Amino acid sequence: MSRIGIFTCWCGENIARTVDVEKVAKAVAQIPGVRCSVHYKYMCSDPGQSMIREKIASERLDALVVASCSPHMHLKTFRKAASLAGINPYLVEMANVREHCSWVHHDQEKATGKAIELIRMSVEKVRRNHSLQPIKVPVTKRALVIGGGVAGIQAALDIADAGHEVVLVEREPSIGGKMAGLSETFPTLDCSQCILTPRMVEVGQHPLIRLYSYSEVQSVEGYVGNFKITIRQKARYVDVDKCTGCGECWNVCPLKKNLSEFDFGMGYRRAIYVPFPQAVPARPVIDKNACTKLKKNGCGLCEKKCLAKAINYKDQDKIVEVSVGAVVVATGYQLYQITQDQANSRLSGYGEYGYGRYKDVIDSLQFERLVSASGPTGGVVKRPSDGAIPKTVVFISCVGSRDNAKGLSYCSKICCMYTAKHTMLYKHKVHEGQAHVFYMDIRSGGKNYDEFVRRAIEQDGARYYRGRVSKITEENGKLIVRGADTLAGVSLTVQADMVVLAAAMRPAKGAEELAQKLGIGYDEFGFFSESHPKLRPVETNAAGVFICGACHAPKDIPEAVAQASAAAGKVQVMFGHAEMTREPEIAMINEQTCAACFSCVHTCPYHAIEKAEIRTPKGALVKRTARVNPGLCMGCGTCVSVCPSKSADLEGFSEEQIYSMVESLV
Amino acid sequence: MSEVISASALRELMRDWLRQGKQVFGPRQVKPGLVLYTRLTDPEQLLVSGFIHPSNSPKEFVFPRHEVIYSYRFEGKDLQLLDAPDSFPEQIVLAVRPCDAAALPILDKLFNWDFQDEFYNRRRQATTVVTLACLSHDDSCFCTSVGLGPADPRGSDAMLLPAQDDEFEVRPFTEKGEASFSGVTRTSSKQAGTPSGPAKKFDAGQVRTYLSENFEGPIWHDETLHCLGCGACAYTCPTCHCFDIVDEGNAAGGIRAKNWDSCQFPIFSLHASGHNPRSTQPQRQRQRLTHKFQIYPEKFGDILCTGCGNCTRNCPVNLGVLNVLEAMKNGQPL
Amino acid sequence: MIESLRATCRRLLETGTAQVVIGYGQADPGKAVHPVFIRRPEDADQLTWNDQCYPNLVAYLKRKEVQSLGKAAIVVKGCDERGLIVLERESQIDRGSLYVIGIVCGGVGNPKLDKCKSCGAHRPRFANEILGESSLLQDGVGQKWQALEEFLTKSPSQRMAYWQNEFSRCLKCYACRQVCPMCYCERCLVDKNRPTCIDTSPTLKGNFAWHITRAFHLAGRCIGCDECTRVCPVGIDLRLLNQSLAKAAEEQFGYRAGMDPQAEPLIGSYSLQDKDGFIG
Amino acid sequence: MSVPQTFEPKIVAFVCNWCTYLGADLAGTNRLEYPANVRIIRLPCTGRIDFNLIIKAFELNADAVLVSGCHPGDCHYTTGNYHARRRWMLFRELLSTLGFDLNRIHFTWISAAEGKKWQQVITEITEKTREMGPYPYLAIPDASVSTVDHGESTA
Repeated sequence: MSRIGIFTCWCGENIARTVDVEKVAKAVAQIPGVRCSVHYKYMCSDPGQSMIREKIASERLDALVVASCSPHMHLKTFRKAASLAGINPYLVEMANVREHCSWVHHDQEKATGKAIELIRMSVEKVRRNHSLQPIKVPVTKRALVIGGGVAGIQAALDIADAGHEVVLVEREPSIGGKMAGLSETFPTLDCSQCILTPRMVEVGQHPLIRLYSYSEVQSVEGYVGNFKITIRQKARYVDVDKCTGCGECWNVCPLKKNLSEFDFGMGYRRAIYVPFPQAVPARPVIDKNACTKLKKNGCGLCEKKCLAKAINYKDQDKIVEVSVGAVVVATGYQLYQITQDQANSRLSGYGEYGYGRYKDVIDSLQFERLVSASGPTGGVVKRPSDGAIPKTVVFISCVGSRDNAKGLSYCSKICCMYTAKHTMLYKHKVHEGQAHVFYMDIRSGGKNYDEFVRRAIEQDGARYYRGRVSKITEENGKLIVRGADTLAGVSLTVQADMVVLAAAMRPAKGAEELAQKLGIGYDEFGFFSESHPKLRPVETNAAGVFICGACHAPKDIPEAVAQASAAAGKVQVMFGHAEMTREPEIAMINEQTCAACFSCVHTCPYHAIEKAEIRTPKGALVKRTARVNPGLCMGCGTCVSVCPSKSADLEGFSEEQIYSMVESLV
Repeated sequence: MSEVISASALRELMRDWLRQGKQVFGPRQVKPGLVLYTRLTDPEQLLVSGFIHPSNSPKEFVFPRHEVIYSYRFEGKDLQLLDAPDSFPEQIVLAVRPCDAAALPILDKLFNWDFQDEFYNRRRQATTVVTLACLSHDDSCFCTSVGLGPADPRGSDAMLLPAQDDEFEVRPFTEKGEASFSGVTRTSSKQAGTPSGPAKKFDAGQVRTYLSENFEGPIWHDETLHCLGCGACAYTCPTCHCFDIVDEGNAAGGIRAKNWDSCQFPIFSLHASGHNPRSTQPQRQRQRLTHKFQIYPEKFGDILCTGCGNCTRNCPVNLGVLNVLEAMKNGQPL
Repeated sequence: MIESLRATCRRLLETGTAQVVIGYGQADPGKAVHPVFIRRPEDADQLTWNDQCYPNLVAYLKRKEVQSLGKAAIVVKGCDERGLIVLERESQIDRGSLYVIGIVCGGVGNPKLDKCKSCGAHRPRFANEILGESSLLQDGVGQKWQALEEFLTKSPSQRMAYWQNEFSRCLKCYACRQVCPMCYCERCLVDKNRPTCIDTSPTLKGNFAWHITRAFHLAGRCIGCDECTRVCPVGIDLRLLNQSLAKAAEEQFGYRAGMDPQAEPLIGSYSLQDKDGFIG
Repeated sequence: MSVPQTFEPKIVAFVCNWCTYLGADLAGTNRLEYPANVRIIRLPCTGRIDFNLIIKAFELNADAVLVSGCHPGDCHYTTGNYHARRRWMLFRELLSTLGFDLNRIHFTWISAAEGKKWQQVITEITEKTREMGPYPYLAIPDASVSTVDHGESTA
């Protein structure tokens, strides 16, 4: 590049206050290869940009350096301006003379000198830039949605309604997720199933949605626009297509005493069962650990009863391969398993609450089933131990949340709200009953949320104590709850019939393994990481993989749904074009000099480099070489550092560019 | 009758030279088992016995391995050229082996036959070469096979021949040599014996014929396949003189320099197209041998080899000019 | 022992197991030992074995001229064999098509080289065939890093002065690179311009850049054959640099190049446990 | 060593685009003042920062070099900084054996949120380096490396 234009910005006073912009513009004009050097109040403004375009034309510039703010702020802006004037956008570099200079230095002479050097560096770099064309990747217009809870359902339906095929994978026998088990939802107290089940049916019937229930994602290959997904369909022992869901089979199954997963152990199911009446698909599954036929070749009643001949005891796991262009992850959450999770060193606490030891100490999801009209007790609040109606119920919030010592540092966000809801639902069912709540803070931000909590306290008379419970013991059928009311400054003991623990929200089991398969990031707790907390909240670091719902962080239904639609929207943007374009600033291999040690193949975080062979037309092997897959490369440049012969290089940050920048610092 | 100088007087003379600001070079024990021609800053550093041949050659005192030929600096948009220094202090290279000294007249021709290399010539003019005749030799030595010998005067301004009682007979051959030792020697009745060199190992004429007839002969592949392609032979050879021109610089300016190069490096003959006319190591070895014993003699008259044996001594895999020449003689591979 | 070596060589060539046997040869007992490439059974008698067999012949496997001779058999000492393992890990050799004649080695040199005193691999482990059972040298205890540890008693500025001294002698003849079995790049970084990462000039600057690069490119790869040090015509003790990295690899990562064929390359892999106390 | 009154250390910082560069941006946004001696070279990831670059910076008379990127676990490219960390662990050993002044080369993790840390790090490095004076990485300037002047080996 020999006709470089330099455009130095005042940024109003922001730069000009400490950097002598005119002096800078004059000085850098002297750099060899610089054709023109001008300055202006606001380069990013319309007049500023049109000034750039005019100069490009009048001076026949072939590369630009804009000395203004951080490239993170305006590089895209100026690249666009350049391309409008017919210059390849990748022939534009910025010198950050604001964030890295004028804003952090007060000595005008030094700041001005530094600005000149920063610009010289950028000039030396841009001199060696290459014109680059965005990389086009063909897109398979089919999406994979992992998880059939409310978020997954929302995302699947949005994408399908936009006219794109969706493959929905759900681990459980039915979609619906946690929400299907909830009684009523805050702050409106409308019945959860009444809202959700129609959506579930829509999914089941949608011509563009292929549902794989009782299935898991086994492996993920390929890259954005072109993923190859392997799905394992777990053996169901029931042919979903033949089965009519008539129910004969489970009605005759003699094994009645299997704890129901759907009821969180509060109720029972048969060995062959549908998790709940409104299940989608409304098809049973056989629990191979319970069924006597599968265990010791006994029984076999269900097969005899089945007119559709849908029962198949020889059923095996099936492997299905699908190719998709995008993935939406909506794997949701699980509750902090108060007894089981103690194995995990970080989660050491809460033995003192006697969960698992005292039958009548239950967690919040179990309580949801207890108050649910479709629950094991038909919506009558009976305590597990003796089926008596509890007259006093203690609700403890923040069990595991906001507790660095024994639990998890974060706030599970929804517990305050559902605990308030629980006290109300309880009161509505047991009018003479009294609800007591031990809380740390009440976090009720959200539309009509605080009003809702106030209602629980003021109308439904829940007693709220700001304080922790230190111990729960059992004395002749009563649970003695010892705690503190820090506002009253007294210690406090409640004799309760039942205790409900608002346990923390944690990522679903296997979240980290899935993240590794997908190559997306996750935090110390296993929640998936978005690629930018503000601006890219549903994207991940793996192009084409989006996240929504509680797998990202604790959140309530409206948020999960909103995020799901956002993810679906992102997928639709991708599917809006036959090809998607990717940043061309990626790695390249000089295949002539590559020694084929494949260190880069080893190191690449994205498995974007493959072993390749160069052969003559006749097929004789000339040499082996590493080769970059432009669809996968994210441009980190780690390959460049590990390449001993520097046959690997990175567009946009090439060896020549970087060395010349260093060499300009003499 | 002869002129002699005692070892102590010689060191005294060195001291004078150093005092006069002359640069003095000579063999020196750099570390156990390693003798190199180096710059000497103290007469005690001079080594005059107990070694056959230093691992390097004195050519670099007139033909440095790295020599800046000019530098440049950016002044704004224009470029300022700066000449490299081309005047050099007077220097005396002491106790040089006759084989190494004999290489200098050979190099003189190379650096002056078409273009006159001022850097070389000025250094050469500033240099006085005082050789030290060889009393012993090793298997690698073959000066006698290329028409030289342990006390051959070629390239010497003066020669020291070890005599009895820690004395050296001084034989000046040029005015420079005369001047260097005038007034510091004493006349002695003793005469240093003429040392005997290694037995003749091959006939240079036959070698030349062989080369002209065996360009495609099997000997190259058979004898030189184990050459690793390093430059240890060329860089310690007193006559090898290939160089490369490199530019090294940055945004402020830079230099253009002349660096040693070796025909044994694969990239020595690599074309920009990627084609390499000498693509295998045997071909590069053939080039080296042919250049030394056929091409150079045909062009300049001299064999481009003085039999110092450094190529054999310094070869990582015991390959040297001599092994190949001997293989030619008895016509069959080792 | 030499006879069985020659017999093996004959057998391999006659049966066509190999088209060339890379070994050590000697014109006659007095003469110097050098690498030979035996292609005809009748030449097998050129092969020899003694304590002058210094070169690591593995270095020849990377050479096109040698590759063009066809299927190879190679004579290796236990230490040389470590080179084969690294090269295989770096997909430079196809171990399947290579016949390895391992020689149990009592150490080379007279007196024995330092590396032999703490070798730990006198007996090849993965060779197709193992010859000789020379009385094994006892591995010297604690001798392994002796040279390095002595050197490290110097102060940093003394060390810098030492290396400036040493590198000022470097001719850039690249014997260290050419003799190294691990240096197989077709275009060495030092020969790359645009940009010039390493000045080619044999100036102190260029020499430092070269030797730092050479040593670091061997991090986790150097098998300690010390050939670079043996062949340096101006006696630069490159072993110290290689050892400082080998020692770090062993002490910080429990890693020894070329010992475990399954081991992940040291550079190119990572562990969450890697210590970063030095990172602020 | 005599330090000229006007000595202003030259500090070259190789930083990753996603954490430290943004951290430096944040320092700017928050107007956190620090010495003007640092020159930032932006690379996508610490994984891209090669030891040859560090040497080159010293060759060009950098008085100190800073290499900085995302904290472990935060890498924008998931593992680039882990690879970098391992390389640095080994590279420091080599530099130490060569007698490099390890007070001249600094490694830090600075996140996009740590503008304050950037300010502190740069201030500390600048002041420390100012005290130490210039760093002629090769005390013998090239010109005087007479190829014919072989010093006595101290080995």
